[in-house]
Amino acid sequence: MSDALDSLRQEVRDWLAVHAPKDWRARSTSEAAFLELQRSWFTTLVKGGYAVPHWPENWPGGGRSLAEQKVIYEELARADTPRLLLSFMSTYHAASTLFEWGSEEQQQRYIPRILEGEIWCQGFSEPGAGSDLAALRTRAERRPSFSGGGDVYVVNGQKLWSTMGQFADQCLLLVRTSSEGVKQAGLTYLLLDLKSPGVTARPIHQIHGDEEFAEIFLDNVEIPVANRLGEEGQGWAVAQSTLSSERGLTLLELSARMRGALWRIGDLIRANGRSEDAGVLRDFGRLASKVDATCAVADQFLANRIAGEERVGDASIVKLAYSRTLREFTSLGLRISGLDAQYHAPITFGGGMETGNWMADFMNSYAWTIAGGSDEVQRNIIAERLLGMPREPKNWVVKEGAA
Amino acid sequence: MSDALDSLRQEVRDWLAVHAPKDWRARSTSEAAFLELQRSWFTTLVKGGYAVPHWPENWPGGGRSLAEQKVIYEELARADTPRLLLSFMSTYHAASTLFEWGSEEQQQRYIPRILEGEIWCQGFSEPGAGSDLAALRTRAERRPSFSGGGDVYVVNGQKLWSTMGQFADQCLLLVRTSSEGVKQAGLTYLLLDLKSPGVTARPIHQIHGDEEFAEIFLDNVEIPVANRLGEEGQGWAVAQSTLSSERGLTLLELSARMRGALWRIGDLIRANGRSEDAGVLRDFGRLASKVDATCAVADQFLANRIAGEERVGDASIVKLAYSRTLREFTSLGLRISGLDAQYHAPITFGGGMETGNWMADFMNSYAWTIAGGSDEVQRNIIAERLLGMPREPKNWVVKEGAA
Amino acid sequence: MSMTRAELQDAATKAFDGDLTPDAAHSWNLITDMGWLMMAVPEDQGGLGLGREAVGVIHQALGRTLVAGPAIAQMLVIDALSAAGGQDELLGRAMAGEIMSASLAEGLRAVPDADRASHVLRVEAGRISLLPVEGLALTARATWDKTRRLFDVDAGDAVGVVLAQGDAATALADRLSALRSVALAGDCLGGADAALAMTTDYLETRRQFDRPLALFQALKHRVADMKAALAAAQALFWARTEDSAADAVTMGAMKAHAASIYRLIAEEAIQLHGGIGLTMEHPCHLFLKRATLNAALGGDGDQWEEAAGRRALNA
Amino acid sequence: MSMTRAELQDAATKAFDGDLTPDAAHSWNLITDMGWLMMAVPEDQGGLGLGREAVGVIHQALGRTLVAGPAIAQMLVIDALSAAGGQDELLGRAMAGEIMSASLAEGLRAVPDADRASHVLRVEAGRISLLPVEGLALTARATWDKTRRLFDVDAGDAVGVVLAQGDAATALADRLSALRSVALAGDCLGGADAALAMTTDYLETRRQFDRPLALFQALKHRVADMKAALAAAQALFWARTEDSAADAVTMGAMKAHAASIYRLIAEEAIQLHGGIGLTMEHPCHLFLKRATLNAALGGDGDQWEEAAGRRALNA
Repeated sequence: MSDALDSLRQEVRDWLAVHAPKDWRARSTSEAAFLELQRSWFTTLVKGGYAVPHWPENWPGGGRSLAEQKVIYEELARADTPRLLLSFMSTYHAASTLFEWGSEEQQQRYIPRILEGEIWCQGFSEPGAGSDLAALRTRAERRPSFSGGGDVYVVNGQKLWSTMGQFADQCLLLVRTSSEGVKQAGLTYLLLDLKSPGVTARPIHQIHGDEEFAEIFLDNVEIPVANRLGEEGQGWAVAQSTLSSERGLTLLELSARMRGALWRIGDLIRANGRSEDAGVLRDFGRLASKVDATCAVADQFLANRIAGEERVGDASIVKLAYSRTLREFTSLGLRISGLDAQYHAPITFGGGMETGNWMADFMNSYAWTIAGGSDEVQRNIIAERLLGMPREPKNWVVKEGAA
Repeated sequence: MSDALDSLRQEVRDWLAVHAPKDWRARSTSEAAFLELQRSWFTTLVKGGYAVPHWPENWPGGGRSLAEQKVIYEELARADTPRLLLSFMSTYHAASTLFEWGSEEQQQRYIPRILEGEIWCQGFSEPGAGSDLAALRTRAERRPSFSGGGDVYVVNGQKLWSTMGQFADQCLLLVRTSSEGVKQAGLTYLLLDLKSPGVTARPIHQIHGDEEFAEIFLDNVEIPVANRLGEEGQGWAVAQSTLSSERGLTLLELSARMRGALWRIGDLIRANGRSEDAGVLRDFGRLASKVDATCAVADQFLANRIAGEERVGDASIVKLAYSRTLREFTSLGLRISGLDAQYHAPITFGGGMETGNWMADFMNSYAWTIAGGSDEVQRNIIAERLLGMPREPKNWVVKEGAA
Repeated sequence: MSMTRAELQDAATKAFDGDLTPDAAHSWNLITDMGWLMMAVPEDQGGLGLGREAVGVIHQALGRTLVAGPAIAQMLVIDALSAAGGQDELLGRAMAGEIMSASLAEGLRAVPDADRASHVLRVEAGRISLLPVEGLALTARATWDKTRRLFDVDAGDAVGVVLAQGDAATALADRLSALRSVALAGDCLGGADAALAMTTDYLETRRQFDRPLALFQALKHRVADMKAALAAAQALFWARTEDSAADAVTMGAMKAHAASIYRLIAEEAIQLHGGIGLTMEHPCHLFLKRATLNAALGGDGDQWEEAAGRRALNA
Repeated sequence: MSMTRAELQDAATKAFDGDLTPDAAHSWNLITDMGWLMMAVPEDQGGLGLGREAVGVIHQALGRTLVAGPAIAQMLVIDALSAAGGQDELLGRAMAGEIMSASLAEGLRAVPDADRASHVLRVEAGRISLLPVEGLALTARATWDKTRRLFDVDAGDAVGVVLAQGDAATALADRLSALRSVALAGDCLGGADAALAMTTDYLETRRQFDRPLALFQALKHRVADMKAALAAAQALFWARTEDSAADAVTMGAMKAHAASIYRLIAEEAIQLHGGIGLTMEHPCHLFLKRATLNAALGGDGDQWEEAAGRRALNA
């Protein structure tokens, strides 16, 4: 590790010693407290210059190399600071899509407001289009605005799994403007102000009690054509920027946090008098190895990315390794904790994946095996893109008149 | 259980007390000894009237109900008699196919010789057609016999995985007589005398040292048309009889034998000082439950069959349950026995699936997850036939000019 | 009783063939009206004398639609009263539906619907007794599984009606443990069956990439594994319920097996449903929560598998 | 040493890029000619000073083509001589390829190629010594894995050259255990990588039901799981070999992890090859046999996972 990185690490560590919130888990027992914590911690990070190290250097707080970003993330994890859940979509997905596709004017309008705390969410998934994004059906039709100004798109449809959508101000919206030709070619990418008339956001009640996601209903919502990213019909390409805007750092951080939480299972083993149970010790030891391997593969992934050696499919390996290991982690906790875990306890909002509320953690672990590209989709990508196994042609058809 | 079955059970038990071979495992250390044991035990069973209880009642030793057969099998397993491996294809596959498709003359020619010890094998699989039997390529062309008599089929090709093929006298042979139309319609079923010129049978060396299977090479082999079962082009239908000739009793017996062999793992645990290892005890207990469940599902399957309530796919469940459990059984033995299992020890020929030669047993367990319809094929059958999930159309094609 | 089992299964399935999680009070009335509480009680005590197999049928039916209520605990009390003998009056009231509850765990923890019960069963080393609930301290313990209402009961040194003492109490406790395992395992297998059916239905209906999910072989194979595991667990269940010699360890191991299959299927159900399976709007989670609670009640897998392993070692 | 690792990997792969199970004598000459035996020895002792990471590279290469011979044991002897110091003459002979062997298990069991060795390393509580083989009783122990030739050695009370005693012996034994785990784990991951590649090749070539097996999604998903598990195990392997603080338990747990992945992949390779994978004609079984032997050598998973769990508990 270079001297420059070492001194950055020390600088971040010193800063965190002063500014990192303390005892936030204990306070984060309501949604309101969670939101307040998220906002204040983001503001603090912006002031400290650590909120958006991945932005280009012409924006305040940006210009850090991937190696520097990694140091900052590692120190944030080490200090067990709250993860930036509320602003995550804004600083990653919205920002990077705007940097790549936004006009100068669009960038100047939206980017500074992100640092001021404007929250973005993503409107891609739909009830009928989960893993198969190209099948989305939310319609946008262009017509002159009745209220003057330029043309508008009038949007009707429903979006699902919009992370933090109920708290967001703006939405990255993927819509269908044409049903002609291949499905991908009919998509267009819009920026939606969620305060527009006709928008309703409703939280989705998750099985462990959190409401991390929302569904968004769009009823004749008007979006000015000026708020389009890229050209009409270019939405699929723009969406790829959004989807690939964050690769590597989050899983590095989450893996490190999982390793940092192994003590919770150790405590549980002791508290349940299982310290001399050879089977439990072995399961714990095996889990610890898997956690370490997950950290190592996330680290390796990022190193490859820094070195410009990332291959398509590598990210899927990291995601799959993390999601499976998290499942095993929470499963072991659930098992050892026995009947205790079955009694309901209030969740810690935004508390991360390993809170020691074992049944809640266990259920929450499914979010990682399903959301953001399910394990099944990752397996397809690994097999087809990384190992080069043939794809099932999407347009296989049954021969006429055959069985 | 009825009185009649109880008294049959007592009768078989008494007979076995006198006639069952003793100490046969210790003697079965060479192929020659194995063959001798198989032949003498079969002859003894024929004399006792217990060799072919599943045959129709007009044949000696036949006419037993499924419930009676079950009693006989249970007692054979209980007395730990050698399984009838050498004559199995003859008394089940060959006989039942002949009963269903053979002419009176064919039956009178072949059936009595089975009781005299004539050995049959099956010539279905090929190097290019394992699970996909319809793809087989061994060719048979009909022409007049040069040596006089009626027409003959001249057969060229190669057959694989012929159980005990190197010891067999006759072969149930499935060949291609036409390449027109759907693949199944071009198949024809022949009875091949393995002493015919042009036949070479070569044992397949299995990874654990056994040679249970053979490959059979056919070089211009002439088979009289009189030795055809069914019509030309009807081979697929005849083959279905062969494939379904034995369903239920073998897995019932094998499951019972697996349960009967659990003591081997118990002994191993004690011998390795693991009797107080909670993890090992749990793994053993969990295995015992799975073994019991496998016995129960095999039993249930046969009960349904007796009651005429068997559904397509039920047999696949039993096979899958058995193959997975056998794998776990041998895996646990392999694990506990540690380095000891890695030292080579001579196998017991025909000793069954659980001989206590753990590495050999472990490798042999693969035969059950692959042969006789692999686990993957069973899963397809369960999903499609039993649960009614849609089949992938076999003739899906890629649309012209599409990606 | 295979004819009887089929008839009983038919009746039980028809009784609860509607929506999931039917109304608790309505369900309880149905259970008592159908005579299910007297099913396992010998005929000379006013019951139907159908034994543990009938208990299995009933709890599979209750598990299938996630019926709420204290049926498992009630059957334990009824079995204890029946086995103890000489308690015809209490037994009659319990069979008629007066709620008497019992722990589904150790001591007086995890007692279902204790607040609605007239009595609770107390199982201690060397003594089994039935305590009037009045005057006992109840603490509601909300579970993630909202189909169950569990209470911790502090009974102090209350004694109530002593049903068995000494060796008789030990034997009865073993018998009650076995019965509890049968009931919980039945609940598991009924639920697993329903969750599996729900999943295959979903896969056949839902389309992605222009074809039904049910056409994706990777998913089909997983469903086939679920089905095979369930079929084997069901077969084991019926074999055990028919086996009058099966004791607490044997039944406990069977229950652990059933619970592990239930959890496997409930987990796969959620995964195969994708995002919708993670929401409160879809019933997937109800099965998962009941599966994990069932696994923890009545002794968990670690406990029973170790006991079964020890027994197999000494067999 | 990431540049060096890449270079070394390249050279190692090229050296053994031919058929599986190359000739043992030829392989040994290649190993010595390439300087691999001196790779981890400090430069001031005549080595290349490349440490455990280099050991990892070498044994991955040897595992990939299932090379026979005593390389793992030889490196243990060389490391012991190097660490003990003052044995330059013996060390030089060992680095030059004179076979000196060591146990891959406990005591003097499982000593590779002892019949061709001049010395064997003896690791006892409180003493580590190098014994001339002449006069010792050797018992050949044939393994299922024919790529290894193991012997049990009965050394009676022979002492030979004492390399370490007391606390120094304890520390050296720990160091040797860690090194053995690195070498075995490297062998595992090299073999797993080769078995996986062989399997994907087979699936792409072999057709059933009118399409390549590689088009069946259920098989693709299993291959993807193999790949993901292997990638994580490889990453862990390199992280550990770079970590100079990793001791016997840490390396043992890593080795157990690597061995379990090797076995998983070798098992799946056989299953996905179908019948041909069960025959001696196809190399599948070579990987499976080496995988299971590697798992049993150098402490098995049960031992290391329990030790790792105990350590994590006390962390």
